[in-house]
Amino acid sequence: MTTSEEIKEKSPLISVKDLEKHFTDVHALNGVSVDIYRGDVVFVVGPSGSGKSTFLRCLNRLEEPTSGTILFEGINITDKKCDINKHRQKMGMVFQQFNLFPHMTVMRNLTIGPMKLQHKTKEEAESYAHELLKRVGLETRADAYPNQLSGGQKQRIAIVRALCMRPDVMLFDEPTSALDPEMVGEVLEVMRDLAEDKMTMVVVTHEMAFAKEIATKVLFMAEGQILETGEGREFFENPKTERLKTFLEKVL
Amino acid sequence: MTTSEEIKEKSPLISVKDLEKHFTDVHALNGVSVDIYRGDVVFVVGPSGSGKSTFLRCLNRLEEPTSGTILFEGINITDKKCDINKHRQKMGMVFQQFNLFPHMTVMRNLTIGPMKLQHKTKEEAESYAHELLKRVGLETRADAYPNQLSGGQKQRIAIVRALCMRPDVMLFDEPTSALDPEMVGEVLEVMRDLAEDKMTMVVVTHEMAFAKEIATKVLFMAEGQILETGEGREFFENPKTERLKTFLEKVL
Amino acid sequence: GQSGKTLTMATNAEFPPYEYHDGTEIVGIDVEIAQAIADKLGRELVIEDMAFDSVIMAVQSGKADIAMAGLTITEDRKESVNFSTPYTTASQVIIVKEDSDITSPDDLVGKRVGVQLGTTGDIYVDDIEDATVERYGKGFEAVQALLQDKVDAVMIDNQPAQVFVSQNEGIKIVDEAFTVEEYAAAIAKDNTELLDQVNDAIAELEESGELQAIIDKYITD
Amino acid sequence: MFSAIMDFGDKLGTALFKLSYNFPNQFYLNFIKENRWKYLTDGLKVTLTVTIFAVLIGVILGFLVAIIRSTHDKTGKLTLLNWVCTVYLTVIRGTPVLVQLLIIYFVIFGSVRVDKVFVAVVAFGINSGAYVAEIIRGGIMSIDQGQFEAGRSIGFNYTQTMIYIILPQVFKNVLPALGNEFIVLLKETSVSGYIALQDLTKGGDIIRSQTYSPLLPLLAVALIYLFFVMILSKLLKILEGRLRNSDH
Amino acid sequence: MFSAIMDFGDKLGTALFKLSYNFPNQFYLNFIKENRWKYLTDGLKVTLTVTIFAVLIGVILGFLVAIIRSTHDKTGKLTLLNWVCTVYLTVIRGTPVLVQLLIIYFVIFGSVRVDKVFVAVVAFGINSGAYVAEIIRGGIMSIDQGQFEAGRSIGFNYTQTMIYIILPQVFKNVLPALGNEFIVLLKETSVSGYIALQDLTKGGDIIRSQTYSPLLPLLAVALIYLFFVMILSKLLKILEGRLRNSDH
Ligand SMILES: Nc1ncnc2c1ncn2[C@@H]1O[C@H](COP(=O)(O)OP(=O)(O)OP(=O)(O)O)[C@@H](O)[C@H]1O
Ligand SMILES: Nc1ncnc2c1ncn2[C@@H]1O[C@H](COP(=O)(O)OP(=O)(O)OP(=O)(O)O)[C@@H](O)[C@H]1O
Ligand SMILES: [Mg+2]
Ligand SMILES: [Mg+2]
Repeated sequence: MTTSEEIKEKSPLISVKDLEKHFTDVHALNGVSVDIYRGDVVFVVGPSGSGKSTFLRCLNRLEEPTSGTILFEGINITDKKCDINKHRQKMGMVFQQFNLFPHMTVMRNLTIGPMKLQHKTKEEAESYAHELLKRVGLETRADAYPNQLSGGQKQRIAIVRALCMRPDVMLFDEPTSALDPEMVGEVLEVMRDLAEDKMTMVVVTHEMAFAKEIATKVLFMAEGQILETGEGREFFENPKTERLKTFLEKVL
Repeated sequence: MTTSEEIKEKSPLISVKDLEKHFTDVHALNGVSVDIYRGDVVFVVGPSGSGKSTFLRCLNRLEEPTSGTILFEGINITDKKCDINKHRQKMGMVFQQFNLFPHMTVMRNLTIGPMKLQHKTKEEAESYAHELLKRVGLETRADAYPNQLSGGQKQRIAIVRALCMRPDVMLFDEPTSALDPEMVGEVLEVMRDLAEDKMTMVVVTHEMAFAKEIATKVLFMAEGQILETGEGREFFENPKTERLKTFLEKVL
Repeated sequence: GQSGKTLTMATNAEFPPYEYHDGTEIVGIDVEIAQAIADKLGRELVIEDMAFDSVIMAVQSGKADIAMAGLTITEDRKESVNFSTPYTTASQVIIVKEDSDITSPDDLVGKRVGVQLGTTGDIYVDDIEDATVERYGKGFEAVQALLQDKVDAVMIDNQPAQVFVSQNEGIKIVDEAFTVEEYAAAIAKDNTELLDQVNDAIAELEESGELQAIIDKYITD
Repeated sequence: MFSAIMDFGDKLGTALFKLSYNFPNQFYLNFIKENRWKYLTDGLKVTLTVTIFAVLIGVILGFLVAIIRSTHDKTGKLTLLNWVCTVYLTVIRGTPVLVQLLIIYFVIFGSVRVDKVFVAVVAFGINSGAYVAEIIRGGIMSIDQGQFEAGRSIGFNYTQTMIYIILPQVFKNVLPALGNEFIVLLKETSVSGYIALQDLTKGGDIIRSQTYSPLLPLLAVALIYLFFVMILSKLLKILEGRLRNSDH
Repeated sequence: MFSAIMDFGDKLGTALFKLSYNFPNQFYLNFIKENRWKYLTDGLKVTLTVTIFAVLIGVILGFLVAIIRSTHDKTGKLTLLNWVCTVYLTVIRGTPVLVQLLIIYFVIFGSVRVDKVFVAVVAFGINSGAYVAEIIRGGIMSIDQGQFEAGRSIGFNYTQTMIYIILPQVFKNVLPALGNEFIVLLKETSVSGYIALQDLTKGGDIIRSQTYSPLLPLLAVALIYLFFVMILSKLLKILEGRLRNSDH
């Protein structure tokens, strides 16, 4: 017999079925199904325009799927009746362009969510934010405004902002592609840390070396479909489809 | 005795001496001296903000140097009295952001310079442009407008635009950093071709692998100065200064 | 509010000597007559200064109780408002430059004539063949245009014309008067009570000689 | 017409000569005598009062309309209100403010006896609201879509995202444009003489009607407007500089 | 003031009722009788004439000023001309167009008999030029600096770069704003009645002065403006769409 804990362990955290997304004249997602389990570090790779971002953004319904279902912690969040705002609190998101709130200090960026949405006191919210800031090495910048930070610092703050909501999964959309090469490392470092802490992560990226290093699962997307799935290192070393082979040759 | 041809071969094409550039509150170039010979493929590398672009842009006086001299083909082009427009025709420039003229077709982009400045007939200008377009594999796009091209295609056209003026040196400022990774290759290919044809080139880039492959000379800049100079492969494999070592570790 | 403590008079205070700005006050024949009427009615006079072409509408719409603005009785206007008994007569005259060849209304044919929009002058000139009418918002602007040779003549009521001519060199009134007409106060059609009161007051003022005294104070021939 | 132009330099010269020769007299006549300068100062007071209150109404109205319209654009809700706003914007931006002023005075407030300053404030306020609405809508649209997405991705709903994330940034961005709207209105109220409101321009008109000399009164009026517009522009530049340099 | 507002809905109701009841009579009186509609059509002709020519002058003047100013900004040359342009911009943008119109009519063309349409064209053209200049300058500044550098790097001098590279792009970018300037001017010319020019608004005024009924003449005038503004806006939208979709 399995305990309920075990069932929880074994049932996927996110279960995507037959996801379709049509834009006015583009069929961006063409039947995507995948299960993501707790602790998974899923990398999504593929050529430009293949639907990677669209897929990621459908997961928390920033993009409204045209059809298909997404179960998150067992609840169908594509159901119009569910309160998506509640679930989004559990799904941290990190954007290519950081999207920090420029009119707030770093600390305010980190605490406004917990305070307004989870009714934390200012003290609670700030002390947790401080803890996380320390982890990413930015404890001294709490009173800075986003414009006073470098790109790498901004992105680390953006990650902390998402973590402050104590999410169950973190979604990353090319978190390092807007960064100067010298700053990529510091952001990857933070993501590596998170992965070691068993945070569930879904990462869209072009950083193949990084994916190879920490991915537990890699999805190769092309033309709105998942063409190949593999386990980390294996995926890169033994591509099965011709398509993936050509792709890897180009980008590695 | 040396013939005048031999002197020409041996005297540098561009000779930079004690170049300084002050912006209002930044000392961007702090005494740069270097000689560039015909057929040289010079790569300029270094951390962000070290003055690489400023150096390159001073070479054709897009940026006005504060002091120092630049001899180009023996003529002091930092002299206010020289007609810089004449000399710029001999120095092709390729920008990170392509800077094609969006209101003209590709062909017009390529021919306006030769026709208006070198008084070529339309036929002459177009036939040479066609030849070069063929070399970069874009002979079918002559009637397209820049917006109809991909980034890689745009940059190849930008290179051709500069070549149409039959320059003696080509200046590149991070020609691939605005490109999607899949398109970098096609632009590097064209540059490799040019190098093989013995075109004199000065290239600012972050593409270290490429520099290693084709550079005849590499300049390492930091804080407005050239800290280290080396010959292609040697430069990367045996860095002499600590500074360069750290830099190479970060970016390779 | 017809029955209020105030009597609101609509006028266009750029029409001397009937109404014009003097310092920060509006004064003139109409103003003093209105004051006398208000005194008799036991109401406080309030003056609303507005464009001339608006004074009748102001009475019609209730914005003012009474309009006194050198207002000539015409058939058209009678369709919109009631008029009190006239309190003075006036005539439309022509002002020209001293060296002008215009000597009678007949000479206006084909000329450029300045008037004040909506005045009786405007109405008459409209009927002159080929004359170009320039309708200014204010009487003095028409005169200014004449001084600057922008128009050949100005048609306007007699008394203001006298004032304009006395204040400016180089212009004169053509001897022959164009028309003769009567000024009266305009009152809303449905306010016959006020009309009666005003008529009574004017009659009393006329009898006592007060009316003539006011006019004489401003017009000295 | 062309001989007129040829003539014109000549006459202008003469006029200027006369003026310089006559200046003390003219100055005395137009401004000092009978305290005529008071028409200008009183008129200025009216002009400033109307402008200030009209801008207030305009900003409030503009914010409301802009929020309704953006909400409709982004969520598809508020269809009826959005329709009302669209009609309002079309009509107000499609007709001259002078005509609006006349309609409000003679038709809307036709048979009500109401303070003319109030009428002008209402007319210019309603007019300004339409332009402010478009400024603010532009401000909302110019905020990077990423800001909106970042807000939503944390779990804020539409309204919370507007209040905490978008509007504070919009307000900062449009502040200079709102300052500019004040300048625009200051000049636009010059037509209120049409409803016989004694504003600054009308003050000059009254002096002209008494002295028959157009030059000095008109010049004085122009200079006063210019003075205020320049002061306001200066303040606006300082404000913009501050906003640009501030880190938030 | 506030009881006035309370009152107001009531009175407006009554007025509208009266109108609907009286409409045929009122319509006959204001438009048909004595061919009064002619005041509107004649006025419209004047309004359109003034607007069209003023825009033409404005665009030419604006281009000149903008080029002088940008050249000064980029090269430091043309100091004197730039100074003249700055004064022109400051004065024109610092004073109401109505005051400018009066000054041009009564002072500048003081003792010249000159066609009033011409005066209005000059006044509104000069006024418009100042605003157009800033539109075009904005257009020049909005062209990516890289375009300028690309032109210079090929070997074009300043003037050649302007003519071949920058201005063609500027013109395309500012075309919608110039169209909008036409709309702005169409509405602004409504004040030309002040110099006794019989434009559309004044046409309505004349009818009002004869019929003493404000509603219909004002409404008709407003509708005519609205009609033209809407048509022009529509055309402008189409133009903008075309420009956006074109590849060059
Ligand atoms: N909001 C949108 N409206 C219309 N089409 C869109 C929209 N967003 C994306 N698309 C289209 O959907 C397709 C998939 O886009 P998506 O951004 O998901 O690709 P991607 O794999 O993330 O590419 P990249 O690596 O360039 O970020 C593309 O053709 C894109 O043009
Ligand atoms: N137009 C300018 N005005 C003021 N400062 C400038 C200007 N251009 C460059 N700088 C400053 O000069 C220094 C050198 O800049 P430069 O662009 O040459 O660096 P770079 O080595 O090309 O850097 P990157 O790799 O980021 O392109 C920097 O500190 C930069 O901020
Ligand atoms: Mg993407
Ligand atoms: Mg650079």
